[in-house]
Amino acid sequence: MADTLLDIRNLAVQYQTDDATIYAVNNINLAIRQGETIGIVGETGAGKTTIAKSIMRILPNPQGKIVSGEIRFKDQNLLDLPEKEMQKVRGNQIAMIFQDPMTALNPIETVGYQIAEAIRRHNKITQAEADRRACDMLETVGIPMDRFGEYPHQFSGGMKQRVVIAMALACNPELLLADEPTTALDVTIQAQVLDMMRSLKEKFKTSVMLITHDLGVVAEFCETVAVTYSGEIVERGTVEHIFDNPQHPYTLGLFGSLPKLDTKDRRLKPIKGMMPDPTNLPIGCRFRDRCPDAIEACAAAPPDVETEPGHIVKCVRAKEKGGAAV
Amino acid sequence: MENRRKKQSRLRDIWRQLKKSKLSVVALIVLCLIILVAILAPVLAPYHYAQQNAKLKNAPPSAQHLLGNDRLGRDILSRLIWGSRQSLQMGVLAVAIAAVVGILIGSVAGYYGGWVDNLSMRLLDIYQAIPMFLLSVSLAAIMGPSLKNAIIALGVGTVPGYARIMRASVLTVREKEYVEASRAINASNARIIFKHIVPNAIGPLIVQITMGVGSCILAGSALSYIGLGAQPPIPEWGAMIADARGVMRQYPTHALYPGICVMISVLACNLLGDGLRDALDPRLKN
Amino acid sequence: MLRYIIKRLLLLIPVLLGISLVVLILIDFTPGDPARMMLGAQASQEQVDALREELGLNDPLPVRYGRFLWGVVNGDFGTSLMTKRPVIDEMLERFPYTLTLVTIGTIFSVFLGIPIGIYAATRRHTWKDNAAIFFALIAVSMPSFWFALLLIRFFAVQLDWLPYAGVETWRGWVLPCGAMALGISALIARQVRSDMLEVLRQDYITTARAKGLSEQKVTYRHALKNAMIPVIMVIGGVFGSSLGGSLITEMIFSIPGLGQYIMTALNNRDYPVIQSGILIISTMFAIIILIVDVIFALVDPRIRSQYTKAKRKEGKQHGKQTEEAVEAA
Amino acid sequence: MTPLLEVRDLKKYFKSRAGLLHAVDGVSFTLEKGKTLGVVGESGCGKTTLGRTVLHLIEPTDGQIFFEGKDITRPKKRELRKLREQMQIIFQDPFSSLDPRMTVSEAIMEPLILKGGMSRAAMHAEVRQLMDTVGLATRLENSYPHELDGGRRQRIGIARALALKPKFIVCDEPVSALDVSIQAQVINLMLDLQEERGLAYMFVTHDLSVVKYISNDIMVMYLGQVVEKAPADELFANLRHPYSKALLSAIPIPSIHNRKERILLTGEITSPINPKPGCRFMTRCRYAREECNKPQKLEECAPGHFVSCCCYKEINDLEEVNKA
Repeated sequence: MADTLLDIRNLAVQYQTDDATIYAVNNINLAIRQGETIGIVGETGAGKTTIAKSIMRILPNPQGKIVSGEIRFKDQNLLDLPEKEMQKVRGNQIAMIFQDPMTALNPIETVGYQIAEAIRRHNKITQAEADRRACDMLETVGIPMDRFGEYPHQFSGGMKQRVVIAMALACNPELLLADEPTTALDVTIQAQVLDMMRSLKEKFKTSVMLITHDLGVVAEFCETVAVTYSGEIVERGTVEHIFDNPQHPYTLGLFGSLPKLDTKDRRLKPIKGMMPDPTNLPIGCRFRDRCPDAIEACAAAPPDVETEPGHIVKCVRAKEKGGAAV
Repeated sequence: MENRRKKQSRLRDIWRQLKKSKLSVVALIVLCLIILVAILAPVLAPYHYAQQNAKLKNAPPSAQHLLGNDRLGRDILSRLIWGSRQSLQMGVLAVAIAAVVGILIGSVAGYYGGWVDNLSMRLLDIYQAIPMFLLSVSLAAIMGPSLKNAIIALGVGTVPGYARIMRASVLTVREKEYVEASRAINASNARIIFKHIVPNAIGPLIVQITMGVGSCILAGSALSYIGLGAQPPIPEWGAMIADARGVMRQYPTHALYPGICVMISVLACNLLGDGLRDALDPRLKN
Repeated sequence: MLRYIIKRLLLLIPVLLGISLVVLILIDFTPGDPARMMLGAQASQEQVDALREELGLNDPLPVRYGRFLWGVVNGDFGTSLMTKRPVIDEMLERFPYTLTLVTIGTIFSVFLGIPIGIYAATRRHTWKDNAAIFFALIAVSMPSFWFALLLIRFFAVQLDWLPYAGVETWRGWVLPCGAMALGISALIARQVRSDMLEVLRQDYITTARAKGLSEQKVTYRHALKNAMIPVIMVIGGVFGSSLGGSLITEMIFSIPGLGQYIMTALNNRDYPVIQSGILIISTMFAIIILIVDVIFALVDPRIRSQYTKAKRKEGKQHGKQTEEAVEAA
Repeated sequence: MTPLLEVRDLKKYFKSRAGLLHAVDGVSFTLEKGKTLGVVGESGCGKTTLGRTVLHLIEPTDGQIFFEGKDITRPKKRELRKLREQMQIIFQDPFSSLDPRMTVSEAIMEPLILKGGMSRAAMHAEVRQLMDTVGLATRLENSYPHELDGGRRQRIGIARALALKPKFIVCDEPVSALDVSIQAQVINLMLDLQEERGLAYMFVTHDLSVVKYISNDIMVMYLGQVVEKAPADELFANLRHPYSKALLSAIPIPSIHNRKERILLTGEITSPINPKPGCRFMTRCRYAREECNKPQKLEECAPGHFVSCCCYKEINDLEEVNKA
């Protein structure tokens, strides 16, 4: 596809600990189009953050390792780039927002410096010019620019996350990786930040990969969705596909587990059991043990089935409903 | 029965982490050997530490005297072996004094907070305003030179460090919800402190204690070197170095061996301390 | 900031009062009679009693404490029983020696220890790191007096390059400062390494990397600056405690410094010297710690802002509803 | 009938460097046996402090607490002991709420040991029973918390709270640290337990959608005060207070249809230190006006529905007009 911005192929990432190997991401394929906003949904340990860190190539060294696959950004495999070239991509063409704004800022530098630093790194401009643009960025994220010279501890959590966002968008990146950007914030603040991110995304025409565990955030923010489970993408499609016609039993289970504001039911329908141990993944479908519809065939690796155009489900039983393997 | 199983599993956990570092294991073995040597000194040492031989003054190493003899003709190897007792005592007993007092002060101050905490911290301020080594030297000198007094002086001099670490640790643990949970099920203050807080807070202190043994051996040898530790003819490594000062020019090895002994024991403590720190630090586990 | 310094200086007063009281009490329990020590064993009991009366040793503790304090306030730190000279004069004579020794030793250690620490931390888990850190550990574990003796044996006796005692020329300083620096530099290197590793684990380092900063910039601008904060504390502490701990080095190299002075006094039960000496060294120690804390506060904005709150509050009124959230709660 | 728990005008102030922090400021409510009171609010609203104060884990500054009609505001030591067998707490963080050095069975047994009067065998049997009740396999009894996942740890916390057979449990964000699929399991467990044992819950959370599921009555808090209080259905049907409205509208809905209009609040929570006497939400409220500077009172706007806003009627009318 011509307008594909990022294309992840067969990515597999492992963490090596003293005792075991953690299979964090297992052969995932994922493409992001120019201007697209994709939500990566999944629970703790599903490998969401690892995907983002792999794209940025900032996996913890030496434990984290990309064992196979390609990450093509505008037809350039990022995994082949020398570190020096990769530094020019980071923060410039691809930027990232982190989960915890409390710890994501250097406590002993002013927020202005930290934003200007990113700008100067990727643009040949004077310090004064960089400072001016950093001030603009602060205003853009709704922080008065007279707070340029203040330190992170003088800001509240929501404000800090705005600073982090300003920093990420400072060089007008083409792709923004947002790793649970609002999870650590209160609901009303979360609404503010999401709202701001939405308008900035439109203003800067940035593609966004939003990583979250909150289906509500995805519904409000994203155009396409990928549901992850045990380091795999089990279902992907547009928000309409996922929210109106979820196919994978895990996705269905997630919706069943959610407390809803508009039903009278006093019982939830949780998924039984727990996610498998990432150091010891079962063969075949990884959701098999928890799946209410598991059959014999699930003991083999499940195929990707396209149930409707653009809606891909990693489940052997999706075929029964008329899907075609891809 | 059940308790034993639990303790074992806790220890096994630490051991599993610890043994990943080969150096720590070596250090542990070395320490055990030194302790063994100290215990078995009368059996292991070929001669008595005070046994002089006028014919063998400053004699070079020989089959009978593997490391030679000192300026009074005493067997150096035997003195080194006997000396391990004094050095180890300094390290272990001084730390025991300091740690017990420090843990007590630290946990009470940390748990109760308020004026108790304030008062004890101000007292520690006074305490710590005197440089530690100066304090130990002064105490030892004032009380009079002897091994016992040196141990007390070292112990008293190092209390504040333990108290502060314990307090900081207790303050962290105190905020944990399980402490609140046990208050909600009617646990008494004493039970909360001794059953929940102290065992969980003591982790950082184990490291400090291990390394503290090393630094007390080091400081103890310094005290002995200036004549404030074990008194002759009882051998102590620091005192042996002092004793060999006069013949340094002709027989440098007389001072070399005890120094190496000190270094190896302290090094072993420090290595083990480093290893324990890594083993106890949950952040390094993943 | 000035208010902070003044506050800290005022807080120092009770600490110093406490020290002098503790020292006085300790001396009180000391076996051995200073008067007897001064007069020698041949003196009669009457002579000793007379001297005790003259020195005021028979007065109750509070009286002696009061007298001592009154003297200190008036700049009188007492007179040495041995030399009959004012303690303060003798201390001032000796202080430059100790200060030189400790300062040069510490500066040397800083320039040696910090680069080694950084080197090791940035090459974590490689053989270079292991080697650097193992040597540092050996250096920390060595008795410094023993190392000093080895230095003398090698450089002064064997090679005859440097004098083995005395500091009349600059060459005399080389060995004592070197002996001092060994342990301290290793200590600093270890501290720098562990603090660097701690900082490199922090989220904001990942943020800095994600900005596309070079590894250089991440290490020196972001990590090192943060890691230096605790390191400064350690350097200050080491420097201060060396003032009292340099006595063995002074003895070995025959440097007429404070440590030796106090050691002699301890041996002779020269109690005015002990009392004032410990007080003066502790005061200097405390002042050094205070200086370190001030540096600390200047480097770390989190602490600095605690003492410049007044200004911030005004600014806050203008900023529209950007008040800090209830992090305190 | 006397309610199980009644709290009148409860206050808890903390001293802080900057002044007096009004963590809980004049909260009143009643809770019947076997019912659930949901307490909702954002961080810093005092909901956690409220729960702790009711249980006497923190001593109240002022106000009264009645349990089964008895005044327990300032209990004697022995009374407190008895009381705590009736009132328990489940914590938010399943990682820090269990002593890492205690096995599962030890953690659950601790309250039984402290209560005394049981043989060791009886206690063991009781622990097994409890583990079974909360859905923990007995083979886990000698495991340590760090070997277990968040959901199981939370079950241990629940079992420990149940051990003394309390009538009332404060649940302090018991599911917020858990993943949704596990969260649902735990919520269902808590609902079952309530039914079987007639427990009363005070369910403290920031998540309005969870609280709707489990609560009979809901209390919305803002900066230490109750801004709105009503039966759950009534509250969601007729929100009155501008803050509650904003809070509800801020929750992202996991559905792409029936988009609601979002009320975006400007600014962030102000400080609860030395607050002004007027409405505390004023600085962020788009309807703020002169009268809001006066102290606010809880007012009954519909049967059982209380709101603390001097101009809720006008706001309601205004919104009706806007809609039309």
